[in-house]
Amino acid sequence: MLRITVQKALKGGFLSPKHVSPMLSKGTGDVQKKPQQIEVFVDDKPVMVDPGTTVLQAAAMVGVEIPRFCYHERLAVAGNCRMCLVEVERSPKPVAACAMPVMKGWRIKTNSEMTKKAREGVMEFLLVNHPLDCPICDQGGECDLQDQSMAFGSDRSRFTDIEYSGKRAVEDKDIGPLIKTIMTRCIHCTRCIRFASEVAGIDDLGTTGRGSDMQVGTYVEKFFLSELSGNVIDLCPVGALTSKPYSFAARPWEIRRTDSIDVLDAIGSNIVVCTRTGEVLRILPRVNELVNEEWLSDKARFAYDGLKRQRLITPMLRNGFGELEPVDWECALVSVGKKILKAGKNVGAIAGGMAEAEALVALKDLINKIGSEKVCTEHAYPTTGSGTDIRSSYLLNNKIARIEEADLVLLIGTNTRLEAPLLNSRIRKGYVHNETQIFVIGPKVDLRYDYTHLGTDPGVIKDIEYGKHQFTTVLKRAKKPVIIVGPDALSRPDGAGILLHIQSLAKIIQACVTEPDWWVLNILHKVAGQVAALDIGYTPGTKSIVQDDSLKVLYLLGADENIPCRKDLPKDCFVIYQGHHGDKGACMADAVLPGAAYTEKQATYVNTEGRAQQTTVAVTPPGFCREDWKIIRALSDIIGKTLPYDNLDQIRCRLEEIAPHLTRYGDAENGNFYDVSLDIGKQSNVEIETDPLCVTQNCLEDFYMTDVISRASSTMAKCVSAVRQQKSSQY
Amino acid sequence: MASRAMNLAQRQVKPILSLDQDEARKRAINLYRAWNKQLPFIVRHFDIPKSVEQCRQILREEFTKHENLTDVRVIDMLIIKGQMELQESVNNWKQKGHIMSYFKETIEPKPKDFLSKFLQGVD
Amino acid sequence: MFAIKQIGRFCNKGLIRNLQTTAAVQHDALFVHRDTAEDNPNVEFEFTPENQKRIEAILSIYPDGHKRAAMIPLLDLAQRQYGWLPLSAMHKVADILELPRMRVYEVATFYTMFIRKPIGKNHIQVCTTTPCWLRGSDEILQTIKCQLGIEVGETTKDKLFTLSEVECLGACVNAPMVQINDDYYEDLTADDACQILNDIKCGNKPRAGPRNGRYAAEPIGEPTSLKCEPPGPGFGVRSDL
Amino acid sequence: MALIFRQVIRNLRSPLVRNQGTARYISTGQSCLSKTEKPETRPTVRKINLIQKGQLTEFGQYVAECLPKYIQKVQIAAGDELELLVAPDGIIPVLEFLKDHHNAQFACLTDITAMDVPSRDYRFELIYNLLSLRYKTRIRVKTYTDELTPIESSCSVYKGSNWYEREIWDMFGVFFANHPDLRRILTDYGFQGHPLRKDFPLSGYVEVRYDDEQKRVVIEPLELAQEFRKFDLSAPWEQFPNFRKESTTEEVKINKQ
Repeated sequence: MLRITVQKALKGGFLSPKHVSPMLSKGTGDVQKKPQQIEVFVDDKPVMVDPGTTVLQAAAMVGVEIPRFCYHERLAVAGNCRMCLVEVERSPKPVAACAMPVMKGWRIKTNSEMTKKAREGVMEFLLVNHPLDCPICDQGGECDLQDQSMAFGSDRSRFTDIEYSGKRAVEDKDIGPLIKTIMTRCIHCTRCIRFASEVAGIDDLGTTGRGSDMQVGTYVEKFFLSELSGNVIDLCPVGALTSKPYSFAARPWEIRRTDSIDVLDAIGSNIVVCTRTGEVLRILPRVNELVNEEWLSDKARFAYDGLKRQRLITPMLRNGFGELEPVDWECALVSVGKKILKAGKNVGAIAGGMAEAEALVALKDLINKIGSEKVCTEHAYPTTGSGTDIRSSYLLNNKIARIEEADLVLLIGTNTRLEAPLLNSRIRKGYVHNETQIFVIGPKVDLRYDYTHLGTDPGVIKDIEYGKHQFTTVLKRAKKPVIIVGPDALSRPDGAGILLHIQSLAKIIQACVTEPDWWVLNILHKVAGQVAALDIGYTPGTKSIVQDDSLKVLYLLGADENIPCRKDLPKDCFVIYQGHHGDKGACMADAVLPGAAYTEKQATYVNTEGRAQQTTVAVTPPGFCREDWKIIRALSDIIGKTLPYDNLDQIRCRLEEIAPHLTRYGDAENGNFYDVSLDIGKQSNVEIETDPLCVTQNCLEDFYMTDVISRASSTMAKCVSAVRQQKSSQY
Repeated sequence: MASRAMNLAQRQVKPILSLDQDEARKRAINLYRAWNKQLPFIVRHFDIPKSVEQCRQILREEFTKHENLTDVRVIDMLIIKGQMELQESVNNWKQKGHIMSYFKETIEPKPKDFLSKFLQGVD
Repeated sequence: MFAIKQIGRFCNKGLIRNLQTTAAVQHDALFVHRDTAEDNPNVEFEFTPENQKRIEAILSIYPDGHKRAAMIPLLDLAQRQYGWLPLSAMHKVADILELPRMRVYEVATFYTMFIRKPIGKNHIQVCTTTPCWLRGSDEILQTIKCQLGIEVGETTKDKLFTLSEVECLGACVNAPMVQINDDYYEDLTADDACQILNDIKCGNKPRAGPRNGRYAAEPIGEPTSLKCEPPGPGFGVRSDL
Repeated sequence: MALIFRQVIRNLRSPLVRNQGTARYISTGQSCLSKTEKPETRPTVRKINLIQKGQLTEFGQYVAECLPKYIQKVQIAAGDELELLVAPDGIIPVLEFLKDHHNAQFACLTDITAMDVPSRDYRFELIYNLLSLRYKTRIRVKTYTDELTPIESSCSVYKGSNWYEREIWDMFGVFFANHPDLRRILTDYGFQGHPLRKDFPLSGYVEVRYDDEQKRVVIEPLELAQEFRKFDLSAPWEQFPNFRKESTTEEVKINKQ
């Protein structure tokens, strides 16, 4: 922690970063000439490692996992738990493996008598003050302390002090609606503190007091509010920090884990959905170095209780009294089918932000078969010029993982912290370890790192492009610059102009970049379905629907955010809502077809960098809910325009026909034709207006409830009220 | 017979009952006959709502299910199991439900086409 | 925590298991902040103009990028100015050093010499570690208790004295000793202790240092060693070298 | 070491031991004993009876010499348990020998069981556990077969094997030739399949329920109402590093003439 602030503060000082670099931790700076590897022996197995490798890492290379509590790969080394003590030959004392760099020819003994005894001793000291309340502890069964005391601890206790003075007791802290604290269980590994300070950028946690009175907490009564706060639950090796919504819900051996993808933002974080008896109990992150590392945003982690509330569980039709009345599938499909047949070609469809590629394809095929071309997404994106025809103009081309390598980041009209928390954590990582300079055009929002604000006027982009702004030279000098454009900047009426100018600016900057495969232009989306929808050929924005007076049937595929209201539609327009939550869309619908949420279907999503990933079925859909593409397929049967796919494989084949990258799961297909798209764009003539750039999510309370699932979640509601409460607090 | 089997063991695989296809065939026919003879008694003893003719049809189905088998030992194994079942039926060890399960009356056919699968909610 | 401590006190009488092992007598046993009338974030704290000059001087010692090293001097300055260290002073220091407040809390709670609750004008710290104890620190402590009518960890009603019991202050050679604010009073007897307290009560500042006539830590009477001039280089070395 | 040696000598001298058949071979078994490692002192680890191990080793060699045609391998499992691996054809002669030979007298058949290892050529392993009350020792005889190879019933040797073999027939589908009454013993009449085979699903193929309309029990293909519990008990740290080594079974050398 200290190291980081030091180097940050040094930036403006008399030392240039180059002078400092020898002081920095290894993840920094350019790759220098590779120094010679040195040989060490772990349990007599020889292994060649780079100089500076720690004993623990060297042991991991030969497959020996040294036990540890405080050490974590993604956090700074603390070296305070002492669990990783191992014997090194000819060293009088055991060394702390996590902090000690190996020397040439060291013989490390991870299973010797001394090592075993050291571990046993550390374990004994930890357990002196750790309560033995495993039966009522939520961490029980997935607790590092349990596992390691089982594997490395002594098999009997010498603790007899219980009669005399008892164990240490620490009062619990209230640090918000997500994290439950039982501080007596804390073993002072300080992982949570390091996470808060390094990754989340919220220095609210710390250690107070000293010696046996030391405790981890906030000192003052304050919530630990961050968009990434839930990760400290995973980091905590014991049951001191546990999930509040999941408390006392289940044991880890009872739950079933299903690998899946998060769809509440456009990052596509890899998750594990934990279920028991058809109920989602919690969501955990899954390691994917290319996307989310091992972090997860709070919305993705805790909004799952929204999957149980406000659900549409049965098909409904609006009856004579204007009320939605439950009906069975046959009846619903037949009456919807009749309306569609009657409407002829005057059918339009709007796809929502959480629609998956399968349903999008099925819906588009159906609408096209009827003879209409009006398929659009609810989130606008510039269509004039090259718009959505060329992938490079709507993708995060440089890929999420490489954002942390950037030495200059220009954010335009975006609040990455709330729109894509894990992208923001990458930028922060670069800021902390890599001296990344960050510039912002757009509203001044709290991003948890320092940045230079270049104004809110979109005209600045033009100035930079034409070299009229002094920032141009800074941008051109950068070795690895990226420009990240937010969704709110591009959904403006003059979005096409903004995009065009950013594209040509990116082209100018791209010419100065020597790094291979480094793309300056990066577009960030905020919903999970947008990229797939654009890939498949949906028109972004609902303009074409609103302007159409002859529209007879409007099909909403999970669209709830930016849909036209009843007034804007023709009077006799029949609105069909297909989705999983009763929200705005279902309210105005004449027919409701209940679909499955992302935990209930196997579905393809493409994240903002163009990476196709799939969710899997963790629980069966509740009630009469059906997978979305199947509903559309069944409807096509009813209206006599049967779609040619009956099962998932067949529809995936159809996906592949349209865009082969949609089924290459895990891979991100690169965008291309940057210049072509710019040239096409130049043919159109849209100018930038002077309204200041703004974003929809400004402060943390806007983060929690952004879609139907998180709006239905009571946990997210509690978070919002906690943020408000915190605002009125003095701390 | 066991001694004969022992002697032949060296030659190839050890036979279970029959030494060649013909013998297996003979055993199968014998088993079929025995069942067939027993059917009226089964109908009466178990008091099942089926006629002997219906039972005979089921019996034929059960045998023709395996008509393409050529491996003598597999046939033998099935004959042994068939005999066992017959014994269970003859001795009234079985109950009515066991006999009726041959008819598979309560098993509803799974929907085949997409729409009916969709409406019933089965994959 | 308060509740637990109380339970602890109750239990001690009835010999029931004590829940909290923290030394309850320490003046700063509580390591979380509780808003009180005297100590809450709304309490005004501002460094005096002289102290602001001192802050500048302190900060100038540390190179850029290491300004946070000035945290302890600044906290000490705040404590000297205010008498003790209120939360708002910590916030002030955090603002000056541009650090998260938590980093200041960590330091302020770690060091026992930062006193985070109201305290009397004179802080009497009686050393009771073994050398002092062997030389009669119990008696000193008892005398002070009687004289002031307070127990360890308490403050007199006139807010003049706060009594605490501390571990070794590094003056064992002059045991027994007490520290009052910044001054060490050493080689005490019970009478000395009374006299010192009375002096302070009268508003005088008694002379710090040993009370038995010694100048510092030399032997009583005359020196027993190192009496002659120090020998020059080459002393005790073989002549042939 | 010397202590054990002394004890062995003392045992040899005692009249009790001198008459015991299995103990007769100890005199030559000393070389084997002296090679073994130091005695186990840890309280939580089962102590291996080295004397008995020596006796069993000798006895195993003796049986293998007596029946060279049938015994394929002799091994000591779990420290001090003698196992004879026998060709399927030889199971009856071996059992007869073990039961009737004066130096064996394994007159009690404690158990017959089987094990299914689908990857093997002969997927089933049959395991006969015998007890000699006379000599207070146990022995295990193992043989092998597959789904279609009959194995000779041991009912002619041990009357008690009747139900054990019925159980194996029922659970694994191993056919025992010349069994007096080979029929199912545990499963329901009309049950299809052999439940202890590894390829038999944990949930079975059919479910049985009482049908109110039919007023009888019906048997239907399975539609699971409850999902399985999947236990994920992985921790990155090895819980029992002492058991990292391979199996404790050691082979006993047979002198083949």
